Amino acid sequence: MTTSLTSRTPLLVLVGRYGVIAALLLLILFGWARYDNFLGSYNILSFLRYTSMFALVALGMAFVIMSGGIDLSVGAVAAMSSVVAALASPYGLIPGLLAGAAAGLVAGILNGILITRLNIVPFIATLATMLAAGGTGLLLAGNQSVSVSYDTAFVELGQGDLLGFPVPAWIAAIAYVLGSIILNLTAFGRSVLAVGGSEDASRMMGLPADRVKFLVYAGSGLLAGLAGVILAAQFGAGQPIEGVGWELFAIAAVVVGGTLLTGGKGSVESTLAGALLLGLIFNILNFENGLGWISLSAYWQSVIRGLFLLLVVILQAKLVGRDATG
Amino acid sequence: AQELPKLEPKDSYKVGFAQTESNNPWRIAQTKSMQDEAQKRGWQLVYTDAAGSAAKQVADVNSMIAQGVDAIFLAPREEKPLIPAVMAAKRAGIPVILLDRSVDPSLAEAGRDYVTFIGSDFIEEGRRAGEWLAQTTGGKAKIIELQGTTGSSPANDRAKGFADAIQAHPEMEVVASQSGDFARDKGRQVAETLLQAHPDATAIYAHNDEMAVGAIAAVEAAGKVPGKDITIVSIDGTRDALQAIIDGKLGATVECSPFFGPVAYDTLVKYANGETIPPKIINEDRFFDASNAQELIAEAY
Amino acid sequence: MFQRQTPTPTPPLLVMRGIDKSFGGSPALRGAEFTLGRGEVHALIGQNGAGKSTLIKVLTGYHRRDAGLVEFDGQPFEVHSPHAAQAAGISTIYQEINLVGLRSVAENICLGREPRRFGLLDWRAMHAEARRLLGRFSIDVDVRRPLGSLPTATQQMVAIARAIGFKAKLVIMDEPTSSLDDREVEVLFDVIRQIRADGVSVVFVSHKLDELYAVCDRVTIMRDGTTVRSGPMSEIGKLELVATMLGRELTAVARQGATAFGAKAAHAAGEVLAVDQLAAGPRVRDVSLAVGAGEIVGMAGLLGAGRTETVRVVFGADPAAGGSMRYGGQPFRPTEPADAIARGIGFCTEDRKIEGIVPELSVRENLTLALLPHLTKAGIVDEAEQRRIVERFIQRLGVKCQSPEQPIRELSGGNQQKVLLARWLCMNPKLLILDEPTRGIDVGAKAEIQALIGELAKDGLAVLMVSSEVEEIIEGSDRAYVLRDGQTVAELTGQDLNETELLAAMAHGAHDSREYGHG
Amino acid sequence: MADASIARPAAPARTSDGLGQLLARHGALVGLVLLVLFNLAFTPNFVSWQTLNVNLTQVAAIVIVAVGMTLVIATGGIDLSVGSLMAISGALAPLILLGQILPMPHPLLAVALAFVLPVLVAGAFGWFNGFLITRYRIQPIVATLVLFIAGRGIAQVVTNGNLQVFRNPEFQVIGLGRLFGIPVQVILMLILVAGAAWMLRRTLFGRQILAVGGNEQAARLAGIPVASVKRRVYLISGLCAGLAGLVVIAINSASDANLIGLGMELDAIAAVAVGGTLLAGGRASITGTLLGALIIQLVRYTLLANGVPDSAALVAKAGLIVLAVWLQQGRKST
Ligand SMILES: Nc1ncnc2c1ncn2[C@@H]1O[C@H](COP(=O)(O)OP(=O)(O)OP(=O)(O)O)[C@@H](O)[C@H]1O
Ligand SMILES: Nc1ncnc2c1ncn2[C@@H]1O[C@H](COP(=O)(O)OP(=O)(O)OP(=O)(O)O)[C@@H](O)[C@H]1O
Ligand SMILES: [Mg+2]
Ligand SMILES: [Mg+2]
Repeated sequence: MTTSLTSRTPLLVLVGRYGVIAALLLLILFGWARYDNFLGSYNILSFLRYTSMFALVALGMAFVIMSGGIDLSVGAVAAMSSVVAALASPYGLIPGLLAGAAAGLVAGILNGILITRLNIVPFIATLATMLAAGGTGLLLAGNQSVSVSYDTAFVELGQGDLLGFPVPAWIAAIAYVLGSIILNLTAFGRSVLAVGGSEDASRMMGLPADRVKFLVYAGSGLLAGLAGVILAAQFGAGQPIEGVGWELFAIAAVVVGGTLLTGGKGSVESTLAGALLLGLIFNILNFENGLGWISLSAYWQSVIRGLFLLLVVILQAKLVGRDATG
Repeated sequence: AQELPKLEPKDSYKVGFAQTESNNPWRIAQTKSMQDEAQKRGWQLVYTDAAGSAAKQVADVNSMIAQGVDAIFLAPREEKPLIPAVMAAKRAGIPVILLDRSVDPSLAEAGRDYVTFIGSDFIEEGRRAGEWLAQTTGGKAKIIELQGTTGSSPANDRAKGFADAIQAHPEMEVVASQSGDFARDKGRQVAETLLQAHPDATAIYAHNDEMAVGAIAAVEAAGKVPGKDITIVSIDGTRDALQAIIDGKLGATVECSPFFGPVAYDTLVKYANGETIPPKIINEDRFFDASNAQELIAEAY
Repeated sequence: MFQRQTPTPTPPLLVMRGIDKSFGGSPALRGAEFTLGRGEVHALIGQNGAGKSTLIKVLTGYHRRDAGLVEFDGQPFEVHSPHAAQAAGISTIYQEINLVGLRSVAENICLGREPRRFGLLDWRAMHAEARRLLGRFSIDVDVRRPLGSLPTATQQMVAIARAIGFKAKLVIMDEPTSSLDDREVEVLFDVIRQIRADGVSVVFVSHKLDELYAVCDRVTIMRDGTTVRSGPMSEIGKLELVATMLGRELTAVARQGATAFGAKAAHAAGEVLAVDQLAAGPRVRDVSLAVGAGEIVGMAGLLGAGRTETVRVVFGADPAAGGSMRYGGQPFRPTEPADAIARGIGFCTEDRKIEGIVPELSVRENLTLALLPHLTKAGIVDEAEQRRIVERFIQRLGVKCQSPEQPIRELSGGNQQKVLLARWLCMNPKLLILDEPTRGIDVGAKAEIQALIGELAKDGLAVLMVSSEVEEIIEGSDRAYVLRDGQTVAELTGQDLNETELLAAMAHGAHDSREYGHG
Repeated sequence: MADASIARPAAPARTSDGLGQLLARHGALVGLVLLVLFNLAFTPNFVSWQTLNVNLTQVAAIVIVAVGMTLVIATGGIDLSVGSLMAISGALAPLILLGQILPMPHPLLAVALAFVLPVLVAGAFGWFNGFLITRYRIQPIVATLVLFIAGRGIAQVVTNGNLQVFRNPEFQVIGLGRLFGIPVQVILMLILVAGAAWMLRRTLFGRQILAVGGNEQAARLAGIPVASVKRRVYLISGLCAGLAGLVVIAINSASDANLIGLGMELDAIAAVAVGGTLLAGGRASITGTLLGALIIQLVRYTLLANGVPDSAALVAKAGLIVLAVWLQQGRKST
């Protein structure tokens, strides 16, 4: 029940804690040295605008995983929410925003109920929600992208700027600040980690474990909903067939961020770093193509991403030693 | 609305090609054509692959803009979500040429927001397939339609064109229409099921050759003779399809050429030289049937 | 048999009456009673499985009681979660340390009542609070360290500090000292005395008797789920205490019929297992013992004495840190249970649920789990042979089940235990290790199993039997070792192997019994 | 630990109630029967050998994969990489057939290798999953996620993403051939199901799988080599996936690394879950998995044949999975 971390060597601990951020900086340095305009404001801003969607989803996933669970539904939920938001966009910015977020929240609540009330394992529960959300999105959209209204300010949520920074980046930034506060400065955040560390012990210590888990999945759904709103606003359409593989991107980002998949330990900041890192790999590959070397890079991208994940997971396993088993 | 970005004449350009995905033969042939032609002319090509995500394709275009390409060839994943990419390029003063699929005309206009659209007319393709079928079946057919990926513009247009064509023939009706995702395996499975549910079907219209080839397998599995019991028509003009025509299993296929390289780059040069570019450049696509399949199969991909 | 209550001075803080609780049909509590005064330290004792922990878990709402009433602080008390109990002023240290090893010491101490400023956590205050509480135990650790990185004893202290930290009216400690050394225990007692002075009541569960006399004002003794006696600590002598706990009259040490072991076996043929100065984990410090063919060697000690760990090491389930073992004359250092099994050792674990049965599998499959490789030709199980064996042992041990195909989880604890015993007997092993072979088993089954063990030894099997039941040791074993805090403190044979000696050794370590030294 | 189940408020002892029992045990069968009845009533020309034929040939691949998945889940694990492993073996076979890896002296040798090598490669990758899980104690979900991502990429890189068309009757027997009028892949599927069911019931390995999944600690203390059991199980899952990959490309006489086995992992897991195998491990039913797969296939067929769009199909599938898995809970809470 209790874990022995004594086997860790300080170096490994450092790598585990700051590895992502270090890797991120290295990658940025590499790009800056190798490509023109890589650190040009245009690339930075459009990169942030695009990656913020994934960052939001990864944040929700981070909390879910810290609580010892997993959420496969985020991608489909984001897609469905983008449709809902697009449908509501003619009524204005706020209605669109709320509608999209609400759609995500509902899906998250559904996950929470399946897991805490029906005791269905998170993997299956969120898998079902993933299918259901995907189908619902297509139904609502009539099988094709739904145009958002350009008459209202709704598109600003995705395409607008604020103080020179993309609005989506602002939304993600705020979410992460709140996320960090919730995790580090509220009792709830501590309970999430406690439940993830040992659900049974947490119950014994008088924590309402089920309520904690429920809220975590609801939150993940809400963030996926927000990502969906940005998706709709940024590309001017609700896209029922988007979001494929987002859940894996998010899981990978969380893992790369050094959060324990068995729950109980994790960091919001390095999850952000993880998301940026993975996003940056795509961006770099595009620039690399600019030098005209790699050909069908989409294929290599998956291989590279897979190997990268493998590396990180093994490193993590070594850090935690025997305790990596659930 | 401000004017189209200009492009000054050079003998070598750095151009971007934002591909939608690389998961079917047609796309791969298109990519190859763009790359080969660029090499031939000694141009530098920035190639990106959106892996089927409209969102990523927009990001790809943005990274091209960041890299300061002279012009962008964009094969839009979807009509609506790619509008921001077109507009961003325009703002950045980079001319855009759309390939094989267009963007929502109510939001972006050829000659104002992008230079032009080069490609086939999907509606026209559907119409030609429909007319051929009407002709060969004497205007009498119960048709199973294998649609492309739900939501994609070729799927919508090829369905529309075909519907227009058979409207004139009261005794031609589509008894079932389901998506086969432009894929051979899915097309086969859907065809098997639909043939089972509608044994009275006499014809199959597939939105692309891959699904048609799958459908042929399905027809044979159902113990019927493709080309005799069931007439099959489709679109694209792949080597497999032409072979099937030669074997008498596939009735006909409307060419939808993936070889965009030459025309695309020529158009860009013309534009740089200040010539006026029409808002639509439609490849004159051939029509493959028993009469010409044998001699043309060599050119197919 | 229920003793009169000596009236408590003030109206009691807690009254529990007629508490029933059963788990899947088998009763853990049968009309248990418990009364606790204010500002009193109350010892709750009883054998393993007597129902102490269950009584506590019922009180704190971890388990729902089947029947009975509870009054706390004058009000009827209905809580359905430890959360609610904590809010009501009852803070508990459960028997197994229940903390989150990955989280920091401070977090574990403050979890659920984190100090806040403007609604946000106040880490500085949290750390200060943690330091203050640990300070009372004169413990000085970096409260930001992950709890898991600390030694078990310190973790136990953290658990206690956590419980004290809540401004509770009642603090319950279930086996708080099982992993503490004497100095730490002393510190703990000081703290207990302090909070008693503040008018807080304490329920104190322990198997270490002398501790009870050191701090407790009153004692309640449980046996088989009922309360058999309750009164001032000072009125009950230690041996009397143990006697009541075990349900035996000390005056009549006549032992016929108390257990079902046959007459003692003839003397040991040849040495089978010899353990010398074994050390392993935190709990096994210096254990030496020897078992000969055809003899039953008992292993006595209080909970936490380190018996289970010792035998787990012998079986290769846990690694040894020091010392040496010989098996069948040769040096022996198993790294996996498979090694020990291959050498002809069987091990009936103490904890049926966690380490014994495979609940979903049938009796047949559970019974032959270890034997399977021998029942297999070319990877295929010879089911005819398997059935024959299963039938034979179900017969021989009188396992009560509808059919061999019945899932084992549907059997009663006693019958589960028999199946597990059969799992090893059918291997016909040279050495059989039994950890609490009759714990939590009804009287009938207990007798049958004890009788069986006796027969087996006669057939030349060497048996090493860990037991917390004094009769079992005395009447069952030819020789007995007594462990205390992970050390062999006494070896008792012949005349010395009697209740007084054994209890003395268990309680104080080697008493006037022959000092067991190595050298 | 033992208390975990008791601590859970929402774990009712539904074991006692009869109907729950029945559904928990035979839920899959009941569901299948209901589906068939529905089709008899509403689906045009449902009653025909061809219908059976179509559904069986289409379900074969799923079942073959799901058999391996069942064994994995029986040990308490999960394998997300099966779809990608199908792609790998499906991409390799044509390369061998067309002699693009090494020139083939004899066509039949090529066929033989095309059958054997890809399956072995897939198996090797499967073993690698097991290695990650046992050696580094990585959670199965994540360990197999690695190959889920990288595996298809490998297949695409090997083939440059090109569609590989081939005609080879000897090889395509596995997808197009018939024995006594029964499609070969269906026979293959039945053999695998029977074999796995028998293996689970009658062999040492089968018992060890269930013991490991049912109570890992107890299994170890009974001398069972837990790690090696797990590795073998993932190896088998890999082999099954490899075989399924061959079936798929044989039917289509073409191999498209981009699409082979896309989303198969979810279908397979769903089939296992619907079939009544505990996802926690310890209780597995191969025949249940077969039923589960048939249900999922029949649902797909029903919706297609009645002109229901994909979107609705997805929602239906979701509800089905939840219902089926929820029915198992009663038995799980012991
Ligand atoms: N969660 C449970 N499920 C089933 N039976 C249980 C459970 N908890 C306790 N029991 C049974 O209830 C009886 C009393 O157990 P309990 O833990 O209260 O004994 P105890 O007095 O605390 O013993 P110890 O001194 O070993 O702690 C035992 O027979 C035990 O097997
Ligand atoms: N390695 C282990 N795995 C699981 N449980 C263990 C382990 N070691 C000890 N325990 C449990 O912890 C408790 C204390 O065991 P320990 O060996 O320290 O004392 P003991 O002498 O065995 O006392 P008792 O046998 O009376 O419980 C026992 O209930 C035992 O079941
Ligand atoms: Mg207890
Ligand atoms: Mg013990």
